[in-house]
Amino acid sequence: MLEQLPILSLLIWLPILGGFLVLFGPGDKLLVWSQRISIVISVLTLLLTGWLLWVYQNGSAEYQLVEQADWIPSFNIQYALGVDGIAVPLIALTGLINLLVVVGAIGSVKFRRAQYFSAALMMTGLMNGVFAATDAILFYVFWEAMLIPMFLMIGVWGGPNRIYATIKFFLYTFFGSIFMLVALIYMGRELGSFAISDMQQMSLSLSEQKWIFVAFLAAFAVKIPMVPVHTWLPDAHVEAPTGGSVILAAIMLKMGGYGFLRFSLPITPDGADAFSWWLILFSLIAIAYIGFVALAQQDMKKLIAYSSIAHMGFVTLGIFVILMLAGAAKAQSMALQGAMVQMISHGLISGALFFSIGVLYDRVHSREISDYGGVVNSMPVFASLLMLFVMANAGLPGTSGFIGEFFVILSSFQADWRIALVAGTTLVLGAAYSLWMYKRVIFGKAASDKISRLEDINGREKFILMTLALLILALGLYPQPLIEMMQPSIENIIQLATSSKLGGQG
Amino acid sequence: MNVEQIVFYFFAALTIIAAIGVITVKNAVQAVLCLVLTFFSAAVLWMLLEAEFLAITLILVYVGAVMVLFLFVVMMLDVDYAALKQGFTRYLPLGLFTALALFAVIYWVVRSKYFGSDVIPEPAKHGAEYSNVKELGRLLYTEYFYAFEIAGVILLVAIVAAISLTFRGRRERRGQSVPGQHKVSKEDRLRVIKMDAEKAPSDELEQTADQNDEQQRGNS
Amino acid sequence: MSMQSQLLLVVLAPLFGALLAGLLGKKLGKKNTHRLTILGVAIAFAISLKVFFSYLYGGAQPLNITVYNWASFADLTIQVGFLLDSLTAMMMVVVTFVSLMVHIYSIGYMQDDNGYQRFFSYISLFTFSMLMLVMSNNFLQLFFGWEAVGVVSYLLIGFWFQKETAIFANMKAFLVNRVGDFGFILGIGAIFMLFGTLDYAPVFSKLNSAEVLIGNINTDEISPLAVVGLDKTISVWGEGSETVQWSLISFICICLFIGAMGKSAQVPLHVWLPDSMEGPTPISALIHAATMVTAGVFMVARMSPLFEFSETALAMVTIIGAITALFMGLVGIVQNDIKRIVAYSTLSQLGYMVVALGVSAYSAAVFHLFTHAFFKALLFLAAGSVIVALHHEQDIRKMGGLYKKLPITYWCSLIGTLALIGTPFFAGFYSKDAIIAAVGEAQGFASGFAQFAVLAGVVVTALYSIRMLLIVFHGPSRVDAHTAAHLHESPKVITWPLILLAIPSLAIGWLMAEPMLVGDYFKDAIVVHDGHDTLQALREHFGNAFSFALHGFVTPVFWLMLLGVVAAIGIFWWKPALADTLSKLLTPVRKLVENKYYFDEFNQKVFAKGAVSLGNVFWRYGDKAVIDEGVIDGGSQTVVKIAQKARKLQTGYLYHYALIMVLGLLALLAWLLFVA
Amino acid sequence: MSLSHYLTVSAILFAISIVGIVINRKNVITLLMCIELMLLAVNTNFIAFSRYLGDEVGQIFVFFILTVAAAEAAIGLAILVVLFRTHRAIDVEQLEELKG
Repeated sequence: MLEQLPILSLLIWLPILGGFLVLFGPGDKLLVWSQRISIVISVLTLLLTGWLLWVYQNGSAEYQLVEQADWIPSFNIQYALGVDGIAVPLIALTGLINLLVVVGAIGSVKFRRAQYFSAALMMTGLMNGVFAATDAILFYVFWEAMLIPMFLMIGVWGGPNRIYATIKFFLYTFFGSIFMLVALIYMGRELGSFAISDMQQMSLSLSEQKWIFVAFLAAFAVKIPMVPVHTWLPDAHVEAPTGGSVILAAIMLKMGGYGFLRFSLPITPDGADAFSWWLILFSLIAIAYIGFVALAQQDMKKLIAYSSIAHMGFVTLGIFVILMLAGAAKAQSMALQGAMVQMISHGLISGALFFSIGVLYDRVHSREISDYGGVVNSMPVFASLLMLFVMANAGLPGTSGFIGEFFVILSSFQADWRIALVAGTTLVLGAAYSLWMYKRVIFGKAASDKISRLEDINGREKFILMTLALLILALGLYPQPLIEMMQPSIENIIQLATSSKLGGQG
Repeated sequence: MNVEQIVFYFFAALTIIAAIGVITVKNAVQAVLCLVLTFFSAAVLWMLLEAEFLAITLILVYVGAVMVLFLFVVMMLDVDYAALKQGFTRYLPLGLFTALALFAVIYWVVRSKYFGSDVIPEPAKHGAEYSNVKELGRLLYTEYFYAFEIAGVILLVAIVAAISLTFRGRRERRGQSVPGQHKVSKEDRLRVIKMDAEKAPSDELEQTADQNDEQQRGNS
Repeated sequence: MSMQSQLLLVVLAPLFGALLAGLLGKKLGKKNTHRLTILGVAIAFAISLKVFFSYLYGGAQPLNITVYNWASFADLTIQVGFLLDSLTAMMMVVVTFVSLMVHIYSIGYMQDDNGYQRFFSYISLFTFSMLMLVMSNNFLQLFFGWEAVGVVSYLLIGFWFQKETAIFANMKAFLVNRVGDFGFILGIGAIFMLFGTLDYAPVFSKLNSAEVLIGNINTDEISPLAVVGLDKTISVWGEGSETVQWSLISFICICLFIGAMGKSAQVPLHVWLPDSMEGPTPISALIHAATMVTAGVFMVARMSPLFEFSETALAMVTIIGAITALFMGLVGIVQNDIKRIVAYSTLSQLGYMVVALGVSAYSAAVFHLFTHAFFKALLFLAAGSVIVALHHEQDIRKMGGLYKKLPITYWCSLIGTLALIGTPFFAGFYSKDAIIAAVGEAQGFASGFAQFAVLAGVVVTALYSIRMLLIVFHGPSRVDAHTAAHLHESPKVITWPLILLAIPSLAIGWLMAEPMLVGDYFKDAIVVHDGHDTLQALREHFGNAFSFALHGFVTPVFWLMLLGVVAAIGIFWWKPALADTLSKLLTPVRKLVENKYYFDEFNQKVFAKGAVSLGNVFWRYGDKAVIDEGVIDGGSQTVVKIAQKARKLQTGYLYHYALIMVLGLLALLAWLLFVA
Repeated sequence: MSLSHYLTVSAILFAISIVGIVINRKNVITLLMCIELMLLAVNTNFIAFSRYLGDEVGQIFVFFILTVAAAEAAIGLAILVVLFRTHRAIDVEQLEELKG
């Protein structure tokens, strides 16, 4: 009976329906009940992800837990779900972050809290949908639908400049995904099927591949985000409420990387190859240039947002550097493993950092670094946890933040040592902006009476931050289970990405 | 030059001159009269083309009805036509250019090279037994019956539309509405406004306004 | 207990101590905290000692132990494990012994501090990290330890986080170290490229197979590296035929050494070490004198099979070491902060070790590391004792005549100083003399300069050491009256570690010189190619430890040292006026040295300010002006502008529409007629 | 009399009406009259073709055009009257509600 459970569908629809239930059920009037229902649904979702991790069989690149039903038969569009080694960890991350966001909102969201819960829950379901969909149109629907709760979250609970930020966020991402839709429809028309796996096997000429690749790039590069289409992220982060920032940084950015792995590389290997130098160049710019930009920030959230861009630069670098590593199987695996681990790890670390900033913001109502100083005097427990997160952000070995950077630098060295040279600057820059912020916020004498009277984190906040801290350490000290889970799928992607579709001409 | 040609050239010239008159004369009544003249001479040209029914219709319907309507409107409306003629020459070059260019292009098509008598010879004249009215009637009431009906409907609609546009309703009577007077209650006539006691400095008022704003923001 | 579990215990005992002290410190109370952490380190020390003796006397074989699979994919396995050999065993003893002393010492030094538990947690954590570093059997774990000690050092320098200078210094230390790590990680990348693995064992065995070829093939025709396929090059610059190619081995060595430069504070990455004195004194002894800063030296010695294949890298190592040894010593002469003098002395001594590495005298370098750990920790702790006695006064100009009041501290300092300047029979003598002898034998690039630097360094070392000793302990007392009244010797928890460290400072050279320096203790860990063996001569006329020390009295080195001592006594004690005259005479030099060659100013202005302003420029002009305002907002504004222009087309005048229609018709007709 | 003659006459009429529209841009009545002129030109064309091609359908067409034109004139004038009532003028330049 349990084996027959449609886990993936449940993972998608349970939170979405839960969101509706909270929205139209108790609502704000019976806030306690909204809270209870939201937490129960989040915990159930997390348990389901746990169940997913349990039943998922390592060692194969095949889709597992497949579900399929006709959706729009006239266009052969299917409601098709399935997960492989790169989707499962991302779904697990989503489930975890969702619970933390819901728990975190209890204290920090002051108005329309039930609606906030419902937005978070629906977003979780939709994001699970993105990762679980194996039909391109279904993927696209989830991909776009996800924008709506996020749009509302920033627009309703955001900061003073939220309207500008939401519009920018929406237009930026929407602009990108439209091109993806065009590419998907083109391929679907040619192929008569929208199954992603069919698209991966589809034969395409070089110019077709280039066009499709560019269309995908528009969608995924904005999402991840790559330089120079990254400027929506700092604005969105700064204006978003804590939970919004966390979801944005922890999961939404990962969809860009997921898209590259699921669509760009396997469907258009030759197209990607044609642009690989440019992509690597922009990844490196993201790492070095954004590192400097982050150094100049005065706003904590903006700083973390920029650091996210730099870290995502490692993801794109790891993904595209495999195209320059023909024949070096170890290095290719290492690069993609690095990119994937970096995604998961960044989900945990940036989530933790945004939660931490939320903790400070809830108390002081400022994100300006200059308003802080000497927080350690009144909040020692928080300060030590933040130290861990900041160090993880700077890529300290032993934390999860290290693995991705280490793997990507090591493998890109084999492609060209100059790539590794530029990528390696993150060691200095990442440490510089992270620690400088930490120094100005945490160390020193208490900057004001307000700071010296701050209360240390309460149980709820401790729960959130401790959970993330433990996971960051666990992943840093023993990444093998994650790596083992992803390896077959990664090898499959490498296989698809490095075999030309041009039949010997390319 | 035979009679037919003389008639043609004379009335063609008259048509054109009258048409020029339509657009140039200052007085609107004169312009309408010029238009009448144009229709008349055009009707003659139609006669030459053996379209007797239409020629007569043109005069009866157009000159008799439509043009009178025009005259009626022009005379009824108190419009300073002289003022409307201002700026007359400003657009003349543009208008002339456009018209000449258009004419040149059309003439390029219709010149005798394509439509001359050696290309399309003039058909033989119909005999006395031919009735233009009969022919038209046959076509109208057989093949084009639906179109004919629709044309009738259009005319009907035009009548309705014209009337409904210009109809201003019945004149208001200044009578007494007894039921209305009965229904009136105190609330309809009297409104009690609550006001703060008068305070002299204006900045305090602004403060309360600010507080109100804040309250509203807090509520939202 | 199996070897693996013993080694695990070595590592984990301090870690558990650290965790307990850190997480439950407040509940445990001060006493239980230090008891627990000291117990942890003591266990580690006991096992380390046992292991050390098994190598020293038992001739134990190297041991490679895997603890767990950190990550494995695509037939690449990255493990966490231990490589146990003579070098590791020695380092374990140094680390755990000094750490144990420092733990005990801290009971006294830190007793009134609010962060007592935190402090013990940190130093135990440091011990764990350092042990992970030295015991590693692969590059990943090495890097882990490398960074972990950096972080703990960061935490400890900034231990007093309310002090603005401390939190500046700790960030500086971390960032400068990160610059080194940047090189280090590139080096690891290159190793992965060349060897396809991150474990030591395959790397060394491959290099070993190249090494055995050296005598057997004609090395002029084909290099031994080429035979085993390690002669890869990378193009540094240019395309096509004009590329500049570098040997990958040299690249690896240089990159790794850049890492070592950061950690072992070699010029120009030395700037963090003097500032790190902002931390509590015990950690200056533990981290910034005895253990962490020597990690670079340890690493190069560990990588000796690699470095032996790269003359280029060795030359670079020599030059950097020589510069550091001489010029940092000079700065020590003009410092007035007691801890900073010792810090510059440390820099200079690290320079000695690095020079020794550069001339392939790895065992001399490691031996100096070994002896230096004891006497420099001793000096630091003695300085700390003075500081405690004077209620946290660090300026030597406010000391003087302390030898009567602080007898134990004085005698321990004296022993440490004598060891430092290289007095025969003391620990420092053996190691330093060996280094100088090895440099004298060296033939490589810049060996002349290195020779000069190490010899001049002897004078300089004597100068600053004796100066400090004289000004602090002798001469008139300049201590303020209030402090002087309460002046007394430090408590036993402080003096006992001093005594325990003084013993090895006195005797360890004498005891260990024979096996470590000229014997074959390091034979399984350190590789020296035949042509490079600069210690060969020393080995031949060493005799035994006693005769070598006796011989030490007649070498020029001894006379140079004596010159330094006499000069110091003359300038700083006998005729202080001479010091003023000299400093006036040498004003430009003094200025330069006092300002530490302007490294700090340069870094602060160029790198720190430069990076932030570059960031600002990128942000304001790149992100905000060009992308946001230019493309994004600009794009949307352009759309609005175009729309505003376009709506003007809709004039609302019928005759305009009509005219346009006619013109369009005209154009269409014309097109139909004349074109189509 | 060739077909060309008639067509030329109607072309001239057509051109004159266009000049009229352009130069009398203020006066709605004249505009309406110009439109009548234009229709007259078109009708003349139809009739000429009908005669020269021997097909009476052309005249049927003229018949309908006349019908529609009459309706148009009636409604146009009605609008004009309403316009005058509201604006007290029939100046086209005051009628700019369509302006973007």
